[in-house]
Amino acid sequence: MRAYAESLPNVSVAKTYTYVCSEPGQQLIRKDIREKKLNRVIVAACTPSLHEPTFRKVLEEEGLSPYLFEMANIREQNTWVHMQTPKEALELAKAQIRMALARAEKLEELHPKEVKIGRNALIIGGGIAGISAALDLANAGFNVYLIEKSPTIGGRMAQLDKTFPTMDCSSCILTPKMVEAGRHSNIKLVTYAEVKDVQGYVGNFKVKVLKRPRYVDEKKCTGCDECSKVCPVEIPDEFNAGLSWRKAIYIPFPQAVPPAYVLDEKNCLGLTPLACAKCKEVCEPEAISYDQYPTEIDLEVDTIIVASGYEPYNPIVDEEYNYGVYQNVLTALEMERILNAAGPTSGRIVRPSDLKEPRSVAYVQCVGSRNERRNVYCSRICCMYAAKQARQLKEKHPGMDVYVFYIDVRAFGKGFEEFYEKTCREYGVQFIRGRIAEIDEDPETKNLTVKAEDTLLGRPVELEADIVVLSVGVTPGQDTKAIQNILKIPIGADGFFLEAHPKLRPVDTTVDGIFLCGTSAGPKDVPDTVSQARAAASGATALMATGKYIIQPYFASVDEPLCGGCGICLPLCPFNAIALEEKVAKINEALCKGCGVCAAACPATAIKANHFTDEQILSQIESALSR
Amino acid sequence: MPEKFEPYIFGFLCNWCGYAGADLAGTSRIQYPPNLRAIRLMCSGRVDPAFILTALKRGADGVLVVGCHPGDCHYINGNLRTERRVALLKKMLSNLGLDDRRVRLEWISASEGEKFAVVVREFVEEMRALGPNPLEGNMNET
Amino acid sequence: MKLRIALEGLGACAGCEIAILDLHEEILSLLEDLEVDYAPILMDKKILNENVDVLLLSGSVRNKHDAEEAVRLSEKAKITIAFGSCASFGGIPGLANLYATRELLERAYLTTESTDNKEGILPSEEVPPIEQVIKPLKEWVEIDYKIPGCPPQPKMIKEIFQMLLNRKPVTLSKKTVCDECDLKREEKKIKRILRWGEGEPDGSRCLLEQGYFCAGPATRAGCEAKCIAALTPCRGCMGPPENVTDQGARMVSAIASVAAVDEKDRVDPEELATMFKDVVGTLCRFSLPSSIISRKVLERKSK
Amino acid sequence: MKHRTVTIDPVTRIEGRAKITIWLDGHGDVKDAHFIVFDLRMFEKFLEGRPVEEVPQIVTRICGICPVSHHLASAKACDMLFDVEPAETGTLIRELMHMGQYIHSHSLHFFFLAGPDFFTKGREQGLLALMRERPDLAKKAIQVRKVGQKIVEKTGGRAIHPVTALPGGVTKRLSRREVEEMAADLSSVKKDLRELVNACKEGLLDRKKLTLNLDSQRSYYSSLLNDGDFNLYDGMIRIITPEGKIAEELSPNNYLTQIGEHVEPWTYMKFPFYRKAGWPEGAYRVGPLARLNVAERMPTPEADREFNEFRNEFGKPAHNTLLYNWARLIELYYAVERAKEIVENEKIDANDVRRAFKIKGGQGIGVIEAPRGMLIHHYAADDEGIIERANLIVATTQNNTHINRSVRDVAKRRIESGRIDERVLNDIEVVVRAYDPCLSCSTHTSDQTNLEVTILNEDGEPLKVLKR
Repeated sequence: MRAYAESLPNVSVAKTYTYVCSEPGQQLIRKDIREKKLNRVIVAACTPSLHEPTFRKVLEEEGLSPYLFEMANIREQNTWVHMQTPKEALELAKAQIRMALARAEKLEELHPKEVKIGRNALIIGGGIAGISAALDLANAGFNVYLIEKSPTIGGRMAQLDKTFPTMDCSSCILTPKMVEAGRHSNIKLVTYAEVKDVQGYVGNFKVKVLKRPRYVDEKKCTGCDECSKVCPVEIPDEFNAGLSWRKAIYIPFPQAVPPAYVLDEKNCLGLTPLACAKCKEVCEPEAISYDQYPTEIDLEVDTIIVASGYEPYNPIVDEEYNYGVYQNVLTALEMERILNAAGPTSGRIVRPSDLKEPRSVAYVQCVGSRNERRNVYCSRICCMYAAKQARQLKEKHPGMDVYVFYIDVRAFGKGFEEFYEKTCREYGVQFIRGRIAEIDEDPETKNLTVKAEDTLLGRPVELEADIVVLSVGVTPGQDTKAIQNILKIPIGADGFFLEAHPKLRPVDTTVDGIFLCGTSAGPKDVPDTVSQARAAASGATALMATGKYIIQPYFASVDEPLCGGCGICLPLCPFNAIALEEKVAKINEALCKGCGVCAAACPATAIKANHFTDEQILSQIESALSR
Repeated sequence: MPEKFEPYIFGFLCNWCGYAGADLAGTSRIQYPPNLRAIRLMCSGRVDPAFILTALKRGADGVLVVGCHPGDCHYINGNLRTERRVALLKKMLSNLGLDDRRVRLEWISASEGEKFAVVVREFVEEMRALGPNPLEGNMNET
Repeated sequence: MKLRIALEGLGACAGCEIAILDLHEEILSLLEDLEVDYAPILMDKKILNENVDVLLLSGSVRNKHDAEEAVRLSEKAKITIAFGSCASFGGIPGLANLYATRELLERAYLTTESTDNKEGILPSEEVPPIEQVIKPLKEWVEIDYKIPGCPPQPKMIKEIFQMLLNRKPVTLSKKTVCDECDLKREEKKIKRILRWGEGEPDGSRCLLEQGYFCAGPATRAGCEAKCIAALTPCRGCMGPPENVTDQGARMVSAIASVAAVDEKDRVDPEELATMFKDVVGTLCRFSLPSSIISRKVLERKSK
Repeated sequence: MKHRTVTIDPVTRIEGRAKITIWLDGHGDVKDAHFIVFDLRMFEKFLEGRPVEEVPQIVTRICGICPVSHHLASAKACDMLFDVEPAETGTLIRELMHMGQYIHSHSLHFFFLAGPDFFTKGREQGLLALMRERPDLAKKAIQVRKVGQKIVEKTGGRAIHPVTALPGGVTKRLSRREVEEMAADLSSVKKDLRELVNACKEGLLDRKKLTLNLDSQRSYYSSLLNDGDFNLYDGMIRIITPEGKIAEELSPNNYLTQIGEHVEPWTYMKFPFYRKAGWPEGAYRVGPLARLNVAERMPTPEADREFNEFRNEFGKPAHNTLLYNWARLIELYYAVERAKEIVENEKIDANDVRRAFKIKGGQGIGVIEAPRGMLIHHYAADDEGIIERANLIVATTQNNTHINRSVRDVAKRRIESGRIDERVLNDIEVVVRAYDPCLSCSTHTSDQTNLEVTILNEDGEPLKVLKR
């Protein structure tokens, strides 16, 4: 083998060594590079995925480009798999060395590229995920722009009454975080605003944010509520899941951050021309101004964290539940608001049809989840929130009958199983395994009859309930598609953003410098959301902390005089690294990951896949099949 | 009678799945015939039909392209691009009078060492049955 | 001293020579600096027995006579130019490579419906024997430049003559037809390949994006994208761009790569292949003889 | 048969794309002569497997001089195959394209190639001679041809190998501006044409004796005809006897019933004939002379005037081969006049350029009058619209028999008892050129044949080789 290798043209020295990856083995290479003035090194040994980095380092330290190194994998892909055919294995090994040499001859001097990266992060979404990530980054000394679509941060968690399995009050733990985020000197909060466009790449994102007019000066507003009192418009209150009313000028909830009112332009009687203007008349601090317009804010950021949240499943499409038809069929979020002391009923449990206290409540699990027709995935939170709400109902009214119809109970988290067990055993909530067939309403009493099959006992069940609560699942946020188009990050089959790798890079996206967290990436509960948010913050920190960012030189490049600007390559790039400028494709090196799909497709061969060039590959093919 | 015909197979393996699967076959000591000469590319999406044609022209009796399973591509969908290229190329090869079984696309993940060995074994047998590549420059011709 | 040139067409259609004539009155001024030593189309032949500066050879080598003629003439020229796509890449006559010589001759002289040939005569006396395979001219003689086009456009011809007159190397645009095409490009995502003439194309948008196969992306610039301007997709007559060996393979790669792969409108690979009714005849129409696999091969029976 | 055994390597010792071999008998008189065409490209075969709608663009490459004829004959065959009536304006554009080609092709032949035989003096002939001796005429000739090519480019997308015709019409409509440009060009060319034609006619008449005496072939003639009217784009096939009587009038779709092709082993060009008369008696001629012999009148005024003058002068049918040149001039008039009529048609820039078609199987036959004569394209396709069989009968092929006969007859006149008159080469060339044999169409390559004449003795040994 050694003699064969040495006999090949351009080979100035060939040596054998038992463990060439060991320190003495590396020394051997160093010595030859220095003494024999080598400009290419080939190691025929194990798979490059083990020691390619080791040997590259040797070259680099000897002043050669680390990419002038090539390995012939004669172990994993030869001797270990061709043990019975030593003669043929030897021939193959020779071919592998020829191929490595053919490639090495064509290798080009490449150097990793360094780009500068600053200290600014953009976070899209001001729920618990966005807030947690923002605080971590801000505390680490980075500048954060926290963009929230609604008038206040807080997100879905602000609507929750208590959180499982600890039963702590949701707003009690959330509000301090909101306030902290609102006050932090490193966090610039931009509410009532949306990201409209993002261009560029890690270390150089150019962001356009559209801020909608609030018509109320956040700094001047004292929250006195005088404006709201005089406002003649009443519309369903989103915060209370539509169970109460709010005015056109309002504050979403008392703990809102920023703690300022907002004029809901869509529902106001009219600003142009001014139709009512009562609120302005009563505003003592003169915080209200009708002359506000949407403003565009340009930001330059280095990293982006997506925390755009989720949308509760809307069961109106499922006929069997008659949600929206029968008044006493509620969603779990509506029940959450009813349970809340600051909610529409001030925590008194009543049913919507007659505002009477229910004697029995039935929960229907997996609404919109684990269903071929809707969403196949498990929404992960419904089992536990149903158990939690059931327990809350029992706490308030121990005599109430509470049933939960389930497929199976998934109590996988820390303390979940214990919580579920206790809810059954100590609180007497009845869990019935079975999917419901239909819900009927008595038109007079508005009482409901739930028909189901108990699949454990194998017999039909029919029971009366004053309220049926649908445990609705988690679905992708309304803005997911829009954000995908802006950030060019992929969405999975379930409609949520896709992580770069489900296990090893769970908060990265395929675009460098853009991270995911919370329910924008899939259903999860508060603790998981927060840990993921902090993981995303850590990912962004790791990028920004050193002030520089290394790009592998595998990126593709365009030989411009050859490019006709056909645009074939553009849609192929999964990272949107290619753009057409003046009928010439331009590749953004920082976005390119070096897969080479564009080079293979370029009909003019104008695109070169560095380190995997046509020349290199073709010479490998030629040498493989020649003797 | 000439000696038993041993087909040459040229392989294009993607770094993340095919190549890793081949390595796993190695570490698991799963044996397969020594007729494959393979190179590593970052993604099966780098496989240019011209490479496959060149390998055939230079005498490869079969060409094996290995990528990640759909949905697992390290680069999202490079494998799907190549899937379509290979399908169209196969039609072109048939038009040109070559048996399109000479080009084979397989999805083999990094954990499928066994599958890698099986695929190579099967492909070599198939090509053995098919006989030498009839193109000029076939190295198996005397 | 005037530049002395010679023109000769081998097996071809004479379109390349007509293309020179299509310089119209500009020929007159060209002739002030240029002496046509030998050009059957323009003038009665003199025997080319002296050296000329430039020989423009068009057409393909279909028979032994063409081959010898190419060799004989190029020996007398300082610069030999493969003029037009037949000489450069094989051209449309190269599609004959999809058939065996016997099949070609039998169709032409025996089985065509109007042919009356009970004796089964195939021309074989006094005529030069046919070459089995069409190859580009460079396989026969050493070529200094390839001038693509079926035929080369007069504007390009004029530029080439200017370069030759200035004793400069002949250089052409290395870009593709897309560079010269004015249709607007939106997104290349192909859901289906339409036959030419199916449906009503939008005359302002890239034809490929509308599902009409257009070889422009893998075809060298220089034709001014005239076909596309006449609302007809490119069929690749300018041959492959400078660095491309196999125009058909490039087009296979490009088209297949932009076939839709999103969840919603995914083009099945097999379906994609069936959308093309004639892969080689469409994608390699002008360049089969210079493609990697340049002719039809027959699988041998296994021994 | 002895001469056939003589091996003369036909390749190394000749210069041209075709060669002529003359056999002498024991007395040194001409026994036979062959006009041997070397090249072949076999489109008939490799059209198989191509989608029907692609064929009009492929067959243009049969000929770079008359690509429009192939393009349109093919498109007509495709119309029939896909059962689609071409759009009205589309048909006008096609015919206009065809007239553009006639202007180019006929002026190329007459002013650049054949004509100078008659009105230049030098030994060197062709365009260069015309430029030297009559630069004024040369410039005008170039202008006339340019106008033709410009029309082809506007209607066909490109001047050479146009692309716009497809089943059901053409792809591109004409803009008003394009129509006006063409109208202006055609008006200006009419004046130039008159001047050129007069000069040519003088030349022709000057050498009237030569013109009429050099060669005469009593033959059948065949061309398209529309109710007795001369027509280049469409019509019925009429075949007339050497006496000028109508032998046959048939729909192009029935061409196979009356047209057969004979094969000889010594040339790649076939020999079509009129079946009822049989081979070789039924060999017929096509092209300008045939069209004028077959036609009863010309439908445009100036052409008709010229036509009547021609007929009065030479009778019907006119058999003198050199009158092909004269006939070509008359057709040039027609092409300019007809083109003008079309551009003045108010529908020429309408939107109605193409009709939708459905892909299907079937047969399609398209026949058109190419500049050099009748051109037949015939395809059969499968249900997916893929060509299964193609048959092409091109213009010059149909003159093959008579080109051979003309060569033989001229040779007989110039070679007697072993005495070879050196003028034989010149005369053969003049007569062959009259046919304007487009050998690229009929298998071959360049428009201009370069002749080498090999004269063999009775033992088949080369006696003399004449070249130019």
